[in-house]
Amino acid sequence: MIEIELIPLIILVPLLWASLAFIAGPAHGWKLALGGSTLQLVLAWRLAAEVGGGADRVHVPGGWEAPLGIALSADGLAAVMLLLAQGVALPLAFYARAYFARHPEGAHTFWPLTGFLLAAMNALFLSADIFNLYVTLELVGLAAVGLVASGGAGSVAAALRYLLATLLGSGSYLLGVALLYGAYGTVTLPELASQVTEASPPVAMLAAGLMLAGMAVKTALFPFHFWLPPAHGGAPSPVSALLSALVIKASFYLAARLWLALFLPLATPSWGQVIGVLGAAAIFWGSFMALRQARLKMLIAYSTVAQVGYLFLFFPLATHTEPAAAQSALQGVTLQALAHGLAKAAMFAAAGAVILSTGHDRIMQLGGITAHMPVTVFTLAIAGVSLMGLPPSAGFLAKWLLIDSAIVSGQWWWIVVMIAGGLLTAAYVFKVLRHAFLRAEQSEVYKPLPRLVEWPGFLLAVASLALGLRAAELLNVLGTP
Amino acid sequence: MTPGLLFALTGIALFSSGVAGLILQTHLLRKIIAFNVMGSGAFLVLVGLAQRSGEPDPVSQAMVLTGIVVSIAATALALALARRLLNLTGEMRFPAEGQDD
Amino acid sequence: MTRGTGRFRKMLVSVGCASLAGAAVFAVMALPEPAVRLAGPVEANMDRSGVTHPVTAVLLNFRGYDTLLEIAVLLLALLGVAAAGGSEKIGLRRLPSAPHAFLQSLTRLMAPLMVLAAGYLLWAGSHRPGGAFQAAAVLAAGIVLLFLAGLLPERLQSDRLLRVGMVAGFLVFLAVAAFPLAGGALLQYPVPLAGALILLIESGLTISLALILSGLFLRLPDEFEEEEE
Amino acid sequence: MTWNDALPLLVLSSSLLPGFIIFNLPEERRGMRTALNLAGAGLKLVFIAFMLWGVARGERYEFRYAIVPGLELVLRADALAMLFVTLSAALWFLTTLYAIGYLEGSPHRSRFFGFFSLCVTATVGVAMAGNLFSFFFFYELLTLSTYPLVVHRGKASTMKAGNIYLAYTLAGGAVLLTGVVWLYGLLGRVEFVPGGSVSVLGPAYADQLRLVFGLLVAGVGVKAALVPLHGWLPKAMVAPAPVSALLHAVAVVKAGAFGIVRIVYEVYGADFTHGLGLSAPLAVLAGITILWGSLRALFQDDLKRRLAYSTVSQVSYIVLGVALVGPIGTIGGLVHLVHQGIMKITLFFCAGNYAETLGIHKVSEMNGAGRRMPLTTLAFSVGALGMMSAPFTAGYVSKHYLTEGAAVAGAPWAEWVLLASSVLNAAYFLPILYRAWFKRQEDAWPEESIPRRGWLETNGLLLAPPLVSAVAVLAAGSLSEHPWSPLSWAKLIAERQYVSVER
Repeated sequence: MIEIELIPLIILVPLLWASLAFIAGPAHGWKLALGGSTLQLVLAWRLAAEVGGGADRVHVPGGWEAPLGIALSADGLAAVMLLLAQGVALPLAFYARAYFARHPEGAHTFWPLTGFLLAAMNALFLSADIFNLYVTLELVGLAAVGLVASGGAGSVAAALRYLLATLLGSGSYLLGVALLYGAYGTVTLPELASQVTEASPPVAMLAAGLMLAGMAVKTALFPFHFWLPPAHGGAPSPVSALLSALVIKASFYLAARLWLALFLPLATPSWGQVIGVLGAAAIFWGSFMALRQARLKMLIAYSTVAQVGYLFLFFPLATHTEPAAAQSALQGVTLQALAHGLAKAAMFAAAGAVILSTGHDRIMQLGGITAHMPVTVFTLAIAGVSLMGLPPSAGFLAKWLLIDSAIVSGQWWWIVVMIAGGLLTAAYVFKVLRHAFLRAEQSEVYKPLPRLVEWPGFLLAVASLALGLRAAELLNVLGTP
Repeated sequence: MTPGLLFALTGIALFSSGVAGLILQTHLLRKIIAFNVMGSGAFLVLVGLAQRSGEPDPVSQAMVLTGIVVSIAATALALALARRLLNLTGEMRFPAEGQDD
Repeated sequence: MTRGTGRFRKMLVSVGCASLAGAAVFAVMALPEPAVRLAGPVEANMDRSGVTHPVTAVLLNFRGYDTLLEIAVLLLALLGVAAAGGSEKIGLRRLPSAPHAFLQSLTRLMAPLMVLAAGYLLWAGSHRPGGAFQAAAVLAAGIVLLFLAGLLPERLQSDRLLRVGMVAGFLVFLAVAAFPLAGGALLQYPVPLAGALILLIESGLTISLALILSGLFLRLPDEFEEEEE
Repeated sequence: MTWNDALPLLVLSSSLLPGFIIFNLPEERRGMRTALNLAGAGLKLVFIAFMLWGVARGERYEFRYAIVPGLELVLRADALAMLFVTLSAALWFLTTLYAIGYLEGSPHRSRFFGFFSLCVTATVGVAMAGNLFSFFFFYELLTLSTYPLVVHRGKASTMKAGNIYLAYTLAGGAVLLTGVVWLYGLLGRVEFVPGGSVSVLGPAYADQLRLVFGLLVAGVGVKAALVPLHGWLPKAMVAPAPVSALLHAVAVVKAGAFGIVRIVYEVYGADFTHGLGLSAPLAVLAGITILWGSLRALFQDDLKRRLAYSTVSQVSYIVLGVALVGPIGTIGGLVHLVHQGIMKITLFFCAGNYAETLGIHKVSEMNGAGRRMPLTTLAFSVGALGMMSAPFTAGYVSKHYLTEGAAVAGAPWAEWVLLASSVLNAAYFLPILYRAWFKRQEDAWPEESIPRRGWLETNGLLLAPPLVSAVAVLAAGSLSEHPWSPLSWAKLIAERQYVSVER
């Protein structure tokens, strides 16, 4: 068969269906979305197979080799993230179709915005050019803000706050790019990687700080999380799912990539520790706030703040530690990103189902929900297991690998953080689940829902579970840092 | 001190004052302007630093052009949201709640 | 937030930004000459770029992929504005007040000139500063002017037509970017056709960008709209 | 995959699959649900009988599956596993019968039996886990699948108890996880092998290993209800009787005790544990738990709570047996794993019968219960006498070997502890028997809900299980020398443990 270029296609396909969906309008947009995301999943799958099978893949737009041109490259990490993005997007497309059929607010711009969002994230995962990465960052940011804004009058303030935060982040990143370009005359990652060394001028250090800080803001790392809960908690549920599952992962991915590919020579272990402390603070503060929430979607949003903290434990665990520790850290964090992506999408989908059925998401009034929407309850339960990091789930595997990394690198304090964080997670997950066992108050009315509202979320939750039982291939694709 | 370097230094000044404004200003229009100041600062550093030796650098100029378009887009969206907020709350600033956490 | 913490926050942020500036100045002053210079490679490849102006060459050929995404950013902004507006239609808003006769006659005079200017800028882009974006900006200004003067033809306000117009340029760009994939890489124009293809892209973009930019202005939700909701 | 690889998996799925189907059954499909439950339980027994026969002949049944390189799920039917698997499968069958009768017409039965099956699946998994990772895997699964059973009634009080249960078990699991990962970090893989595998690490690691041992034992000690980690157990009494029976006789506390057995014998190795100076503290801890549990039981008026504290005490017999180095102590501990199970489940079945039939929840309400429910009370008496380790009961055998073991291990204090505990057991069980048999009933029963029909003093499904298990208690006591008795099986295991150590 003919060799097709997977890398550009996985970016072009969503761009195409997004623009067509813009013309077609909401009535037909979903068909394009379903077709498009199915095709993307296939492409991502094949790309992962190729990367897992052998060397990284590179594509050079215009045939202009870097540093003159822009290079696109897919390594293991990129391939896995692409897989996650498409894998979450497809079930959510089905879900969104069913959701907006019941609850049209925000439907009229959802499909094109989602298409551009996916294109932007795929482009981000694949880009090896720090200025092109800036453009993709802005694409992701604007698409996400647009999606939040589609939540209607209630979420305008949240959207604007989110927009300003994300612009601050990308602005800081851009200054970093400007400094690096000024210092080295190129914006190509491999080129820069070969030139950034311990002996680099102070500019490099400053650029590193600016770019990482920018990513921290965009990923809502404590204390830059202020914008996340209102944005994720207030948006329409399909949007919340996309944002919590994928968008924050994009900026985290970039932070990790820059760290591994570029700034590791500059970084001292103490840098890693500082970032790790912020991550720990995020875990505790996010969980604590989640426990205090009365509304399901806000609880889930704060849970995202906490889970982001786990991702950033990657930095202390992978900065100048033994190769084995760094390896476990990379594998653990990647699995954590996947587990959280799938589980969190499932939870927001379930929350949306609850809202469609009861018209509210007040946790205290979910008594007897099991009798009416068992699938949704199981979705929340299974996703919860993955968040808590209990077997059998991808979350458990992730936690295992992270703890292993902490032990191998002799940083026991992060174990304490992870263990305590897991227990806090259990506390807020069961704060919701206990209502599944409470006696029903007759006052609550549950409208019956079409299957497509409940099952996509369930599927995602099960996926986060199944990944905990079979991750060998995935880690093989991921390879070594 | 070449003109390019001068541009870069000006850009740094603009950027940091823009950041301060973006965070500290409460009036939304001022926040948005501050964002543009910040952006222009970054662009100045980008072109200035790259051309500090005097000879022109088309790549950095092209990148700045792209950046300008992006920031125009962002500004438009920000203005639209701010305007909508004004219509909803009658105020050109964020509602108090949500500020605390 | 209480006054005290407010002042503390102000001080913290100001100090932070000041020290950032300080650090940046220090770092920049201590900067050695860069190892790579891209001006050289750009010069070397101009003849294969299809245009004679280096910046245009970078924008639409060497780093054309950036520009492709940049157009998507503009479309996104428009979508975001529409989403924020909360209304189904992409169509234009109503005129606040009856236009002044002088404005109308002036516009009748200006509009053709602006189209002409746009055309020139578009063509000039290939060998000197200019190009699609600048041309589109002028056209957009023209459209806004026409609108304010109440002279914008009804046809231009049909929702479907506007949507198509706004995306057309991007779709052309996508097509041109995608078709080389058959044999080579994304956006890899055959050298002899490069000039023509770039002109094609730029012309498409000029129209769409003009519509998008004017749309961004004309779609800004205004006080009249909320009453409808 | 050969037949021998598949068998452990089949044992697991014989309760897992019915569980999944039952979840999706509508409430009213009672017949279907019952059929699935019994079919699953019966099939499991058949598989296990087959494996017992094979293991005795020295067959190996092992299923391996690598989640990621280096992390394997291993299900292995070794002699020790079979001891626990057989116990749980047999008692699951009885409890299923009992539960069907007990939950007659109560709501959410599909949910209950669904999680019930999951819970047993997890228990069997814990029993057959072939390495530490698999053990932890199923150990946590057990926590998750038992919570819904504990809070099944869904009242405010139950929810509170459920939270306490979770707090204890999840925290325990977290501590256990740390220890497990640590050990994997040191050894690469931690298979369960007779004689243990950590001894390969040189003396340089002694301190780390002591710390890890502490983490592991603290982790499983929560479920084994070692003082001071026992707080959840009496609280969990809010659960329906079949759950209490299963939790306290088989699933949860046994998983904890069994974990200690595995860790001491097959991770660290009895002698190595002793060498690290860890057995003595463990024995002392067990001794304290034995006495403390019995003492607290003495002052409980609530019948189920008294039984719960008795469990706290009795389960530590097993731990004590394990901690007393030497084959005899080991035999005592292992055989008590089974004996305590059948005795305690009998008692809980009976307690459930009193509550369901006459509404009796307190010891003080039991006057004359023996006349109204002679068969139940007979079974109860057998169980109670067993706990007091009276002759011809299972309890006597365990106590005999434990005391022997203590003597051999040169721990006379342990003998005193056991003696004292027997006295205390008598002190809190005999009054119950006295009230039930000899005192006259003063006033009406608190709530008589099941009328007497001929000799049938209560619902047949409630009556049969305790009688069967009571007979088992007597059989295990009087036929202890029979080749298939738990005792013989325990001897077999003990041999393998210590033979391999000498090698």
